[in-house]
Formats: sequence, C-alpha cells, structure tokens
Amino acid sequence: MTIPSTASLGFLPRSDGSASFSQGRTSVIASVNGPMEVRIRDELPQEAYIEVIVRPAIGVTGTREKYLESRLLSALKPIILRSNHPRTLIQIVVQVVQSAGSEDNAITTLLLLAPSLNAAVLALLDAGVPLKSVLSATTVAFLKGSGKLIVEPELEDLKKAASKHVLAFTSAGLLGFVESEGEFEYEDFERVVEAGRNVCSAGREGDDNDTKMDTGGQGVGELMRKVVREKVEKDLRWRA
Amino acid sequence: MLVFPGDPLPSIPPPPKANTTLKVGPGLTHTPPDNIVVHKAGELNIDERRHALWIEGNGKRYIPSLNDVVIVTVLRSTSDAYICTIPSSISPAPSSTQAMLPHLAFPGATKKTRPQLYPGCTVYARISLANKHMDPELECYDAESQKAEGFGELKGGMVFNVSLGMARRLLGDGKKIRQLRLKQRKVEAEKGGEDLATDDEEISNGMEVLEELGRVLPFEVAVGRNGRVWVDSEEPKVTLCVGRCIQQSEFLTGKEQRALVREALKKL
Amino acid sequence: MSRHELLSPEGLRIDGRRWNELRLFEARLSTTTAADGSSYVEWGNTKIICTVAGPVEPKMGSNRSQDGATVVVEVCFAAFSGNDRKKRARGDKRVQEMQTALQRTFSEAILTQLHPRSEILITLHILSQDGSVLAACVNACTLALVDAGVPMSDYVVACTAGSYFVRGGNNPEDEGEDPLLDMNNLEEADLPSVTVGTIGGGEKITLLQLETKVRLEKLEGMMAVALDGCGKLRELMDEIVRAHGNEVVRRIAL
Amino acid sequence: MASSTTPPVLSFPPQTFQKLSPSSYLLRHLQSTPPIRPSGRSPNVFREPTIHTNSLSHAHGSAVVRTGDTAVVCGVRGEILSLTNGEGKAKGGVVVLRSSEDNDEGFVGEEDGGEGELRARSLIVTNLELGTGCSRDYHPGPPSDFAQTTTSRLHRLLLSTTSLISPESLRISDTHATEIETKAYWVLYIDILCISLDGNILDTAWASVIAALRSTRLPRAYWDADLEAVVCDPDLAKYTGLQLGQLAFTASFAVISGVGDDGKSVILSDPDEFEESVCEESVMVCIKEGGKIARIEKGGGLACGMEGLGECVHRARNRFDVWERLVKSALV
Amino acid sequence: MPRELEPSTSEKTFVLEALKQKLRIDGRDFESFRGLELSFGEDYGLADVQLGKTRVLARVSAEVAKPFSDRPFDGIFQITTELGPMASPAFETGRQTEQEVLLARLIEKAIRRSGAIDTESLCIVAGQKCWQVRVDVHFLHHDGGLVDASCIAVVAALQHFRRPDVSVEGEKIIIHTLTERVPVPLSILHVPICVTYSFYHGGEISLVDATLQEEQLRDGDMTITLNKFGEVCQIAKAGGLPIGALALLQCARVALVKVQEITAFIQKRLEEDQTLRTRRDNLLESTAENPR
Repeated sequence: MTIPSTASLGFLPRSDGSASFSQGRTSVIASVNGPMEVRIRDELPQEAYIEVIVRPAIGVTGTREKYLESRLLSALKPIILRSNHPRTLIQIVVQVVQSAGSEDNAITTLLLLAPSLNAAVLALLDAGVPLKSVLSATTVAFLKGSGKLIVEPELEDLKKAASKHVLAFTSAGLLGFVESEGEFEYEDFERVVEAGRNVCSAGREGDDNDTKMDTGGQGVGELMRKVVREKVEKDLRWRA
Repeated sequence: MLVFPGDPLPSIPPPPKANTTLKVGPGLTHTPPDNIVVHKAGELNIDERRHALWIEGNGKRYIPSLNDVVIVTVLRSTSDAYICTIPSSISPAPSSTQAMLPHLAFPGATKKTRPQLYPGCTVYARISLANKHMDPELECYDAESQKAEGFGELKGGMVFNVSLGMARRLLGDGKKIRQLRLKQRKVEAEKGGEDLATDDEEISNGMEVLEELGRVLPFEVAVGRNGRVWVDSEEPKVTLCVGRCIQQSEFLTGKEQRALVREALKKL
Repeated sequence: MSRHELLSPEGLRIDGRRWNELRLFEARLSTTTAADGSSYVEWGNTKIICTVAGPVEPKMGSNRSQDGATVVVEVCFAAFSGNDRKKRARGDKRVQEMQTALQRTFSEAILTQLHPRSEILITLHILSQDGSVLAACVNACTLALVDAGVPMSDYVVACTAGSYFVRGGNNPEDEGEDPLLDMNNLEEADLPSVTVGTIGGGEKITLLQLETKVRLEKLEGMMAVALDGCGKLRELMDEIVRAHGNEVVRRIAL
Repeated sequence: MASSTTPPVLSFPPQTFQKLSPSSYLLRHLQSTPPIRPSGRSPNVFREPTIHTNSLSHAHGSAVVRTGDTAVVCGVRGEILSLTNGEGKAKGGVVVLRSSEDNDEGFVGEEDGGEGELRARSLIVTNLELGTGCSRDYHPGPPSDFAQTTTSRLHRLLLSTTSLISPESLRISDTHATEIETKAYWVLYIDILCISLDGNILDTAWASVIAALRSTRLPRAYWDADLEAVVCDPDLAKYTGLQLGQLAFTASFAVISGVGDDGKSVILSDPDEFEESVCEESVMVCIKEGGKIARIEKGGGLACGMEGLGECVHRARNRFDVWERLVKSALV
Repeated sequence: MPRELEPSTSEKTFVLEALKQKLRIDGRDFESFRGLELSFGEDYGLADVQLGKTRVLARVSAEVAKPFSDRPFDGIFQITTELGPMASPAFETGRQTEQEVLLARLIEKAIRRSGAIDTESLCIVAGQKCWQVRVDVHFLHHDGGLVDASCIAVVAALQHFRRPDVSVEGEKIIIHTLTERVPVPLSILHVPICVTYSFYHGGEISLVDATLQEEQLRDGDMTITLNKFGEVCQIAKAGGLPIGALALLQCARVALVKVQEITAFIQKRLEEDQTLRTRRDNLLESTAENPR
C-alpha cells in the first residue's frame, strides 16, 4: 500500500513563502524569506546570498543536516535568478516533521532529499522569488536481481534495492540533480533517469493531461503544478 | 493562462502600431536580444492595445519600484534625511528595506519650514529612486504637480496589513484588469458569433469593499503598495471595522465583499 | 525521603521562629568604595554583596536608548555558596532567568527617563544561600541603588512565604494549611514557596514567582503573608538607610 | 600563455584579468582551439597523483596523497571499545537488543552492508581538518561548513556507498566460549588533514583514506577470560592488516556552460580551486572494482545532461585505473 | 540580521486607545484565547498546535540511555525549545536570546519541574538503563503566545506518545518493535497548561493570549501554569508593571477556567485520534486476513 504524496502551500502567514511536502512516511515543511537584509560577512555585491537551513525532527543539527543543506543548496542555487536581488539574503528553512525510519542512516537521509527539495521549490514559488525553472525531485529504487524499478519507494523497498537514486528534473525534463548510490551499470542508470523524468516533468498548461492520468496516478511534477495552480486561482478568486 | 518559471511564452500578438515597444512587466525577465523568460508562477496577462505583458500573482514581500506609493515608518533622522523602513505586509514585519526620505523632499520645504518627523511616525510617500543596487529614496510630493496630494505624515489612525495583490486592487489596478477581461470576452464572443450581454457587475474590480464602506461610514484611508493600509476615523470602532473588512475581503468576490460589509455594518 | 519536622507541635519552626517571624535581616551600605553604590545583606544565612555602577555610558551600543537608562544585572553564585560545591556557569538558564527578573523589576522602579543614553550596571555576588535568594537579591539591589543615589520611585522590597500542611492527628478539625513567612533552605526544599516583590511595600506586586505546585486556594494566604513581610522589611530597610544617612551626615559635619 | 588568448585591447596582465572577470577568463581559455585550461591541462586531463604510505610512526596506518597542489595526510588509529562497560561497582553488562521479526541478533544482518552495526556503535570516526593556511580562504576557528560537509561525504562513501570495512573485521570475540560472543570492537579513527588545498579535495582525501586503510596493521587482540579484559599482543609479527572490501575511487568534475556560441558546456576533470570557484555545476562519480558505478552526485546546474554524465562515467573509469595502479604499487 | 520591527507610533496609540474602549484589534474579548487547533501526526508523539496564527510542533522521542549517576532510579526527561528562523526571520540559529532562555525556563518549570511525567516509571534497570524521553519543540510561526502554545503542544504530544515495550531477561534488555507488542503510553501524573496575561494602562487592563503586536506594546506580563485540579504549578511575573494582589488572584481564577477548557479540548482530540487509529488498525487486520 503506497501513501500518495501530498503538498500544500502558503500556510505560514509570516513567511514570504511556505510549503509542506510528504512522500510516503517522510514529511517536511519548508519556508522561504527574502530577499531581505543580509549579514555583512555574507553580502555578495552582484547577487543574492542563498542560505539553506535544515532542522531535524528530533535532536539538534548535526553533520547529517549539514550534508543535506549542502546538497539542497547545490540543487536550488542554479534555479534562482540571484542577480535580480544583489546584496540580499534569500533564506530557505526546511523543517523535518517526520522521517521514514527512526535510525539515522544513509537510507533515511536519502529519503529526506526529494521531499525537502520539492517543499523548498514550492516555498520559493509561493514567495515569488524569481526562478529560472521549476525543479521537482523523486526517489527511484533499482531492485536486486529482477532489475525492477520502484518510483517513490518505501523504506523497506530501499533496504532491498541494489541501488537507490534521487533525481530532480525541470518541468522541461532537464536533469538538475542526481544522488545515486549502490552498485549499478550505466545502462541501468539510464533506465532509472528515464523513469524519474516521467514522473518529474510536467505537461504544459492546456495540454491534454488525460493520457498521463491513465498511466497511473499523478507524477510529482504534476502534483506541484496543481498546488501552485490552486494557490494562484485562490488569489485571483475575487475576479470571479 | 497560468505560467511557471521556465515555461516558454505563447506567441505574442503583433503590436497595434508598428513602432510600439513591447512592455515587459513584473514576473518576466527580458534578456537581449529578444528572449523573454517567465520567472514567477502566476497568471500571464497580455494587453494587446498597450502591447504589454505581465504576470499577475500575489506575494507578501515588497520590492521597491519607481513611483509606487508606500506607507513607511520613520526609524531615525540624520543630518539631511529621515531613514525610513518600508515594511512588507507580513505582520509585524522585521525591518526589511531601508529607504531615505530627504528632509527637503516635502512640498515647498526649506531647512526651516520642513516638517518635523519623529521615530515611529507613519508617512505616506512615493518612491523616487528604486534600483536593485541601491537603497530606495522617497519623496512626499506628486511628481507632476509638485504638490502634497495627500503625501506626508499620517497622523493617528491605524495601519493594517494586506497582501500585495490586495493593495494593488485597492489602488484600482483591479479595474484595469477588469476592463481588459471585458474586452477579451467581447472579442471571444464575437469570434463565436454570440452576442455577449455584458454585465458590469459580473466581473469584480476587487475593491467593492471600499466602495461599499465609503457609502455609509465616514473614514479616511491611504493604501501603500507595500501591503499596508492606513485607516482613520472618529471612532476606533469604525476604524477597526473598516480595517477588518478590508483584510477579510482578500479572497472574496465583489458580491461577497458587499455582503460582508453589510454584515459588519449591522454589527456595528 | 524523610520529612524533617518543619513545624514543632508548639508551632515553632526548625530555626525556632514563629510562622510570621522574619529571620534576622542585617545590611550595610557603602561596603565597597570602588563602586558608585554597594550593599551587603545578611538575611538569616543568606549573604549577598551587591555593587552598582552608573549611570554610566553604555559599553554596548545596543544598550543605548533615547527613552531612558538601561538596567543591566549580573548575578554570580560563588562556588561555595550552596551545600554542594557547584559552580554555575554564566550561561546557566536559571541564573539568566534571575537576571532578567531583577532587570525588569528595577527598570520599573528606577526613574530611568532621567538618565537617557546611559546604563546602570548592578552586580550581585551570592556568598551563601539559605533560602529566599531571589528576594534577598532584590533587597540588596535596592539598598545598593539607594547608596548609589540612583533615583527610584520607592524601595523595592521582596519576601517569600510558604505553606505548611498541618496533620490533624486525631482531630480532623485541626487539619489545614498554615502559611509561613520567610522561607529558609530546608523549608524551601520541602514546601511550596512564593517570592513576592513590591515597590514601596504596598499591595501592588511587581515580582511574583512560584516554582512548586500548590493549591490555588492556598495562594491567597501565602501572598498575603509575603506582602505583610514586605511591609515589615521596608521599615527595616528604611531604618538602615536612615541610620546610614545620619552617619554620613555626622561624618561630614565633623 | 594566457596573454595570447586575452584580447589585445586590455592593457593589464592576465592575472588582473583573472581577478576582474574570472568566468570570462576561464571561458576565453576554453574557447581556444584546442581548448586548454588556465593550468595548461586539457579539459579531460586529471592531475597526476602521488602516494606515500606509512609515513607516520604513531598511527596504525597512514598515507600522504598529493594531486597537483592539493595535498592531504591521512592517519588511521585503532582503539578498543569494550562492551562490558563500567568498572568496579558500576560494572554490569546490560545489553540492549532491538527485536525485529527477521533477526533476533538486533542488527538487520548484512543487508545494509553492516552499516547499522558500524553506525550504532560508531566504529568508524572520520574527521577532516583544513590545515592553517592551506588556502587563501582559510579562516581560523571551528570547522567550516565546507570541512563538515566534506567529512560527512567521506563518511557516507566509507559506510554506505562502498561498504569498504565490514563490521566482523572489527569484532573482538571470546573464541573459547561455546557461543561466540562479541566482547569488544576496534574503533577506527580516520583523521585527514589537508595541508594544501587547490580544489577537488574529495578525490584526494578519499584516495588517502583508501591508501591509509590498506596500510593499516592492527595488533592481535583477544578476550582473556581470566582477566575478563581485552588483551593486545605486543608482538609486531602478529599485527594484521584490515580485511577490506572492493576498491573504489572517486572522480570529480566541474561543468561550465556557454563556451561555444551555441552555449555548449565543457566538463573539466579534476578542477582546481580557481575552476571550482567559477563553475557552479559539479559532478562526482565513484567507480568500484570491475567498473561498476557506486555513486553519482550531480548538482549546481542544468547544463550537464545524460551525455555529459556518460562522459563523466567514462573518464572516472579511466581515473580508477590510475588510482588502482598507484595504490597497489605504493603498498608492495 | 533583520530585527523585529517596533510598532509605529500610530499603531501604538491606536491599539492602546482601543483597549481603553474594550476593543482588541482582532475583535476578541479580553479574556478569550484565539482559536485553538490541535492535530496529531502519523507517528506517536507528534502534536501540531495552532493558536490563532501561532503554530508550534512538538515531537516526543524515546531511547534507552544510562541514568544520571545521582538519580539512578529515575529516567531522563528533557525538553528542548529552540527558536529558529522559520518562526520569524528575527530568530537566528545558534544564538540564545533572552526570550529563548525565558521560554525554555518557563516550559521546564511548567512541565518538567511540576512533575507532569513520572520519571521513575522510565527506569528499566536501576543505575544501568533507563528511557530518555526528549521533546523537541519546533516553532513554525510566531504571532505571540509562544509559551502557551508550546506548553499545549508538549503536553498533548506527551499524552499521545507511545514508547516501545521492553522486557528484561537477565543481562539483556529487549526492545520490542511496535508491531510485536503494543507500545506503552507514558505515565502522566497531571496535565499543566500555561496562561499568559499581558498588562496595560497601569494594570487596569489585562489580556489573555496576546498577539505579537499586543506583546510588543504591553507594560508587563505574567504566566501562570495550572492543572485542571486547581493546582498552581508555576507563576512567573518577572518584574514589569506592579499589579494589585487581588487582581493577580482574579487572573489565576480565570486562568483555571481556561485551563479546564483546554485540558478537555486536548482530551477530546486525543480520543478522536485514538478512535481513528483503532478503526484503521481493524481495517488493516481485516484486509491482512483476507488473503489467507
């Protein structure tokens, strides 16, 4: 039984942007503030300084959070139009609410990456921070032996997987972020990327979405577009 | 039509006159020579007559832009200017953008006649300089007439927060969009060969709440594009009623706004 | 844990006091010449040195306010002050909480608006703890501020009170709770106690702290007793200040 | 060499140009035919590494690895973690076990490559420090985010990606008892010190970890039932090396886009500090023995697509051979 | 770092003037709380509290640890309250502000020191192993009343939490998984709830549950913690405006009513969550049995 991913937007009135995202048993909240005043030592003359802060559900910030921060930063930095707001700070805070497993190991950390990334991108969209493109991320497991692919796997699936992959794509299908681990051939990797691209990329507005719906549920790219669309429609409701 | 960052734009209709320049509004970035990129999620608007396109969205963080009217708070005074903060609509916002309001940027001000402002004062001002590389500057007179035209210190009253989109609507931007919509509908209707019975009431301009309140209650109001609305009246009760009605009509249609005001007036 | 017999059948407390009796309160002013004002307070076995510096120019720019003087309080527990030798670190949350409570209490009592853009620094050294430490700190600060000549609206006085559960024995009518004035360490450890601080020993309370569970109905009695103690202490402190003042005047006359 | 590619209108030396406009400085170099990097390397050329092992006498194993101007020292030290914790009165061997349906022993067998056991007892401790003055950006003080992140990347490589060290090689058991019971563990402290930093610290640091681990020799430790303690044999001849899993090496790349008129991107192997500061997009590939991929990391941009990644994997395989040969020859 | 902006003069005078006329900006009575929402996560011990716009998450976790040497028969119970930048950009990570210290102390006194949890029940083997229960409080949104909201979140999460069952066999302690044995709730002795009063106009006006704007403008405050049995767990009035003793006692009496309401509300939500869980478990069991 898989739990469908859910997302919501703009529920923290004091943050410029906020979003939550849950995938399986992992659930995170992200908030974005900025562009705002920057600390002198972080000030950049030509572009905005991007800060990512990850806060764990239990305990205090450790190396795992630092690692997640650096990975999220590397994925988010290129999609933000930083030159639009020089000498400012754009702060992204990711709060883990619930993670898939209680143990602090590589797999649970891996399962945090995609939801955190999605929540952060949604929060950036909500805040109206100028972006170059929309990134959506997913996790793919490559099973031992059978070579079967599981998109958005559960913790148990990952434990049995030969290799596990976190991938992020722009809505146009460009590969923006990879974190793959395990033992695999390049050909397997190509298959994994194709599977990831399928769920992450989203059809254009006005495209016929029916064909996609038939092929099993809603991809994460579609889901993200849906929640943003709902938010914009709510904002423009007064016109109706 | 809803667009997302990185989405390609649909083909833009040719300008009505040959030499009209294309105006690119908020949410879009123009990279020379002719590449226009969407960088915000929102509704794409194309005004064929003015040959302009922009993205209509909503937000909370105010980015200063030239000639915007804003409600600011004085932080301190230096030898030749007041340092002000332009708060955004997140209530109560941490100080975000700092702006300079020169002592002489008031109508007919000289060193002796300039108005004295104290830290904490609320001022209605116009942005005279906005540049991403510099702190913005403010002026308290109209750019054309050089007269006060309502700018200056706002004494008494109460400041309420609304979203940036709501502030724009209260300043009448909603009307423009409404007219645009009406015209587009007409064109569509003509294409389809139907006759459109235009009902003026059908499309809201987003500020019915103010119109309705103004009909019954005596109050003063000033709207800043930074998402702040200043309201003053004889009685705090009335001020609060006006402020709350404005805040609550964020997601309401014109009809609902009118109903809301009627309810609130009954209670008052 | 074995309960000490905190109240004898004759109604005497462990140190021989009656329920509404204060411990011996002794204080001296101008104990240190280096400071602008100083005091030494002995309240039973609780002993505190307090020094005041100011109003002076603030060390940190953030303490500079146009509206009035900023009050800064520093509390140091001497390592030997308690039963166990334990050094409280500066960042200790309890100490920081005490500092904030004292700082807010005295910001209210001091006429800060008379000294804008300046800072009044109060330093407390707790040499010996035997209950009612926070209250003793308040009283020591007041005396030191008076000595420093810092303008205040009135004396700030604080006192503690507790509540003792009386076992009725054979007669259930005797059962009930008795309030106790001015708690020492042993009483504080076993009984609920409240610290009450007033400006001028009146009925209005500026500092109120309760850290142990107590029934709501008992609160009124405890507060009344503590307020009464504040009134008594105010008189005591006033006497001490007057005696000190007379002494100073006499010395100048010579 | 650089002056030939800078436009003649510029009246200042290339070093100034490099500081003023670092990205166009790099771009101009790469636009020349054949493309050449400011360091004189071609885009696909790695720097030549050198390895020395066992240079530290107090560590159980050590290695000095240098690639270009990036040089690191890695030392491995083993210490014994006794499970019968406490001395005297407090002594008591309370063991906590987590019941789980498929395995009563507590840890989920070998499914996770022993990661659970290694992590739960923190049997491997990695730490990377930047030496004072190792680079221009060095600031004294607590470990920077960069050092912390690199430490955790190395730790992940060691524990989950490659499963280089299996927990049983670190167990010290009571062999005489009827039921083999783990009485103590070896804990490996792997300290890496960066002496000089000129980009791409990960590859060099990782190679130094591998070389140091391969050179590590631990004394024979056993459980003495009479003493109720773990005893080490001082006999040097009985020192043994670690049982290590398959070799794996990393290769890092920087990607810069907009080189050609068509905005083509170029992948730079083994970037130095200057290139790292200009290129935001980066790729890391870890190759295992037999050419299998153990890890791919990519971030920082959109220019490098699947073809780019394929190229990276290809280059990383070649780089693996270089490292393998070098490590094996260093430890004869 | 951006600092919290002081309210402007007109806001200040208006809010205070309105209070004199018995009006609050959000239209509440002086003695009423903002709308309270409480929901629980899928995991045990995750409570999400919304008090008006203020939003607080509390997360309870438990692991086996060695007890403190001076208290060998007690388990360990910790509460961490760290104000992060998510609640307000004015909060920086890693630096403790006065506000943070006071908040942490209040929660500590209200819940831990008042003995809300029976720590002796957390002991597994005296002096050797015990449960270490920790509560992490995450502040998502700050609009005043952080103490009251986080106290509710913590006590709700503690009541919701279930720790794995353990059995001791000689020198071995076996922790049973949640599927193997029904997990055990914590032994909770009483449920303390905080009510914070803000004072204005020389103490004439006292407000319950002030918003951030009201907090910025107040002259003094007092937090009182009670449980539904009418026991005062803690009172903290750290200086500020002097208030008459009788007025303070009146505040305490009103607080008791509020506390009883809130306790009942938490209880209701806990029961609802329990029924939901039981129903879902039953459903799962029936589907699991079907294939067999």
